[in-house]
Amino acid sequence: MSLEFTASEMMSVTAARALTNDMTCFVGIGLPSEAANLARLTHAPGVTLIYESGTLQTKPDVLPLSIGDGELCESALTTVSVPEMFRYWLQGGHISVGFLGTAQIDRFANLNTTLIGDYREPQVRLPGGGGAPEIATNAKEVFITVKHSKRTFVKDVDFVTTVGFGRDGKARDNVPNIGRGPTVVITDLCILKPDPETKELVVTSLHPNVTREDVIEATGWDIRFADQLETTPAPTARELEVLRDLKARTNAHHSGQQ
Amino acid sequence: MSLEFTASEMMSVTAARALTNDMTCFVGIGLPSEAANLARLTHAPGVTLIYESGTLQTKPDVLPLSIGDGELCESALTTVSVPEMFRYWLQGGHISVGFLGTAQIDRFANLNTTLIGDYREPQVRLPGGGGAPEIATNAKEVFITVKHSKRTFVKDVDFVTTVGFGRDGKARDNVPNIGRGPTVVITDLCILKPDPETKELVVTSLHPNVTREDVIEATGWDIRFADQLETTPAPTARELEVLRDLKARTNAHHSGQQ
Amino acid sequence: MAEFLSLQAAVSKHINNGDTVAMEGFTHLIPFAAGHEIIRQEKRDLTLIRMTPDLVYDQMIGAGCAKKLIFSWGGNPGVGSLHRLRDAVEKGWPNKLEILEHSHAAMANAYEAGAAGLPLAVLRGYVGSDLPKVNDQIKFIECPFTGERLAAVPSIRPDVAVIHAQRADRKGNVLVEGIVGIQKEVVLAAKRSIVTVEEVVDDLGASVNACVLPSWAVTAIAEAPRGAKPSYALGYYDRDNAFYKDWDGIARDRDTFQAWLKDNVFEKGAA
Amino acid sequence: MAEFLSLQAAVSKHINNGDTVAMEGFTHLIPFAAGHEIIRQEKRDLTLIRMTPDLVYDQMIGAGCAKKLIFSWGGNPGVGSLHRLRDAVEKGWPNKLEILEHSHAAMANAYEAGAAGLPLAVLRGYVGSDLPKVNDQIKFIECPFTGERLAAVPSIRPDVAVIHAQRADRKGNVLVEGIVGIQKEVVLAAKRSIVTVEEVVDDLGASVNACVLPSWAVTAIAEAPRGAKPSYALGYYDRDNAFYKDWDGIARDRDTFQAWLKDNVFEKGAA
Repeated sequence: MSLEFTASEMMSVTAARALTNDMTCFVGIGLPSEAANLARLTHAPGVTLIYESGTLQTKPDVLPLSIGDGELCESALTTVSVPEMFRYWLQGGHISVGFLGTAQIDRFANLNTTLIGDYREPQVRLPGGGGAPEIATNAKEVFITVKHSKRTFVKDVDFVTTVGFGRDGKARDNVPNIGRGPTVVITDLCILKPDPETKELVVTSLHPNVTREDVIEATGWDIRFADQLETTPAPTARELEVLRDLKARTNAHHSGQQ
Repeated sequence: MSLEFTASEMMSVTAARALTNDMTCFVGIGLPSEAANLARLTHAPGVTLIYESGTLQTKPDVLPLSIGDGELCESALTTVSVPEMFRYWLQGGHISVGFLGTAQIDRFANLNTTLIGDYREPQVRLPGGGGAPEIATNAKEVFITVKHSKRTFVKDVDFVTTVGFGRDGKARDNVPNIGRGPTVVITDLCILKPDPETKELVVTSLHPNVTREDVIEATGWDIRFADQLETTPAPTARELEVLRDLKARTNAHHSGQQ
Repeated sequence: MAEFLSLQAAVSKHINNGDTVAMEGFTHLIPFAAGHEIIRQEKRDLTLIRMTPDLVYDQMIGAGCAKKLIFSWGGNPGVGSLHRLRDAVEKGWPNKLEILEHSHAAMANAYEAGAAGLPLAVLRGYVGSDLPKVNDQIKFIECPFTGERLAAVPSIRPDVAVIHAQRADRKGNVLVEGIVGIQKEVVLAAKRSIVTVEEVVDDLGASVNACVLPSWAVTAIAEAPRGAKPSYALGYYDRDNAFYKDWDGIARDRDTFQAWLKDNVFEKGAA
Repeated sequence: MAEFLSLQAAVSKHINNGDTVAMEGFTHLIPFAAGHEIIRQEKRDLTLIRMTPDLVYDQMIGAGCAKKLIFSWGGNPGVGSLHRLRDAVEKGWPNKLEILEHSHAAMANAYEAGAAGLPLAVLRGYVGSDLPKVNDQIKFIECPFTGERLAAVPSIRPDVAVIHAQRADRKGNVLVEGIVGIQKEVVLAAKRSIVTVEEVVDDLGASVNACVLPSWAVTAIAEAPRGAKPSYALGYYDRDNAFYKDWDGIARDRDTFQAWLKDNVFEKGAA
């Protein structure tokens, strides 16, 4: 019997599976936070979640709306100042995975969260870099989760807020004390990984019921597929149950107050 | 009726009087700590005492033996880390007075707490700089208290651990973001202040019953006296009582334990 | 020593048109009451500094208080855009807003360096990012020991820091608890500081290593109960996440924003 | 995750001859039990780093463990000299000791930079001091924004950090309270760390912003009750100031020192 699930649920479950029990994960707000907490509530109860607000090893019962909700602090091992978070814990080398979302991503996994158009006359002004530029270079590796669309997956980002592998795929070469960079991108359609040589993102696994054409249609460059293209395992009943409970709790919590 | 007091008590009382209620004082261990706490227990109950161990605004009931005795922490407003103490509170410009002792002092109020003799083949190895080198430059001004002797008051220190006004009296000239340096030196014989022009230490006040000859005899250079040489007021009965109580409490406390 | 003032008096006395003002509180203890008082007093030409401008700066920018914004993440967390900020940047309404943007790491380090009295902060940052191309304050230095190329940014030394804290004691010592963010740093980095507090108490009840700002490191304290709403104050009230979501609709349109401002700021006095 | 070991096993496993070892605790929580275990295991050629060498390094130096000392204040606080340190520096007994000395500010900044993963620390320091003449690790850089000359020192990144703390929970999270010194920094700056604790408990009882080292940031934990004696552990026992005074007499003479070492270290096992 096959379960019903949405593309968005498929994305969250797949992103969650990327985390393991022994990881120390610096969590971005939104999709990464949902995935990271789903991991913690399912197969990786020991995963250490860290938010840039200073909350070390936090275990929120509902998803935070901001990266500084009270829930994060109250359930944390301890809470440090923001300079300490960025200096000692991130730059100090204690983060195994930075988990990021983005507004735009290009074929070399560079991320743009700054603006669409020209910097001085922006078409659309986005929030900016936040923690991402240094998470992407100081964490040992980076996971990215983002919905797949032609607007988001572009050949070249308008602005490199946060480096993946640079405009030419070589930005990390010979840079001392830099992490491996993005190792996986999880979308609602597929899983992509950088080619070991060129660093261009390649589809390595299609989610159930997604075709190559779906991905080509949603990608702004001539996307490549791995020779050994896999099919992502569908969510399990337990994964879906935990995810739906988490989201229901979260929605009830965030609208209950005025 | 005149009170009996020792030269050492005279020194502590005089040093204490240099502090006022509105000062934030970074306190060195030993004589400065005795003077600073005497000030707090007499005329300057509001003086803010800070020790380099991280204890902010501390009010010890007995004198600490080390700069990190439990007494300092338990009676402090809060206790911060040592890097924070040196970065935010001292270098950040929040200290009005650094109160220091020394092993050697020269005519330009340079302090040596490093060694006697040659650096690589020391005759006597002293403890070293500790907090003093940066206290002396980052505090808005510096008070020094030390017993007067020819071994201590030398023409040129063997080693400038902590700058007063340098080998030539000009070390602070045109240096940005530097404090005024030593403004007063209090000994068991007299009070010395730097000449406004040359920065050479000049005796401005003799303690009761001390002669010019006593000071000349105890100083390793051709010491000058101010034109308007004053006589330091003797300790009051209350100052002596508080000082003696403090020292008795301290001695009882530090020997009571094994 | 800190002076106890009304919020009205503190803002009037310590914030001047044209000042560089840093109002901090990293997603916690955001000083909304102070922001509203600044709007009511129609302060102008402020250079506003804040890692996460949040709704408080969206409101102040929309009200015309700011000429420049220095920031590192300008969104409504978990909701979307700051529409007043975008309108100012994209359309120049109600006035053109100059922006200078950093990453969080750089701003956190710049506040830290400001508190430490240094002119610069050094970090391993901005590698491969385009931000140094659009922010000429970002430079790179070479480590004299290892030769490594490191980023350098000027420290932040604002004219005025404004923060909200849980409580002060009657001597003016201030306790900040929970997500302490960069509150201590911004107060120590600034020339003057205004701290609004939930309450003034006899005893702070602070633990031994608590984040306490001594009275002599603070300029003015104003009691402003619920002064962080719709942000939150740990131990006092929760974040009003529903208002954060509603703000998206209010701020999207100039008229609804102005109506909101009139009803909720101009026609309300200081606490 | 931190591994729970006996003190004997922790020292044996993680400290090798020739290692750079930083044992910290700024006049509080000084890891004496660990120092004695290092003496018992006859570790040799250690480069010892510590702001205030104190009695623990006097003992280790006198016992022949050290070839080099990096420090900023080497005295018996409030008492006088460290005679074993002086004997090693002045007379080469029991072996020649190389020294490299800093100021407290520079060492505190160097630990901070080490914890922050940076190769250098920048401070406004050493102005007018002769220390840069005898320590070639002290350099000066020019601020690219203001042109100000600032001191730079290499960050401290020891092979092993050793600290003593009040307690750990059963997962290996560690609480340090009171004068926290540079304990957090040295553990984060080091490749490996050994933390001795007064006790292992179910719940740390830590306040919200307490100085807690997560289990995944610590290498090994060893229970060592009264492991900081004659230093102290806030909340457990007081500083034994009388012993600090007595040490002056014990350490002044090589024979009395060696007799003390035999009776109090070699003939006592690890806690």
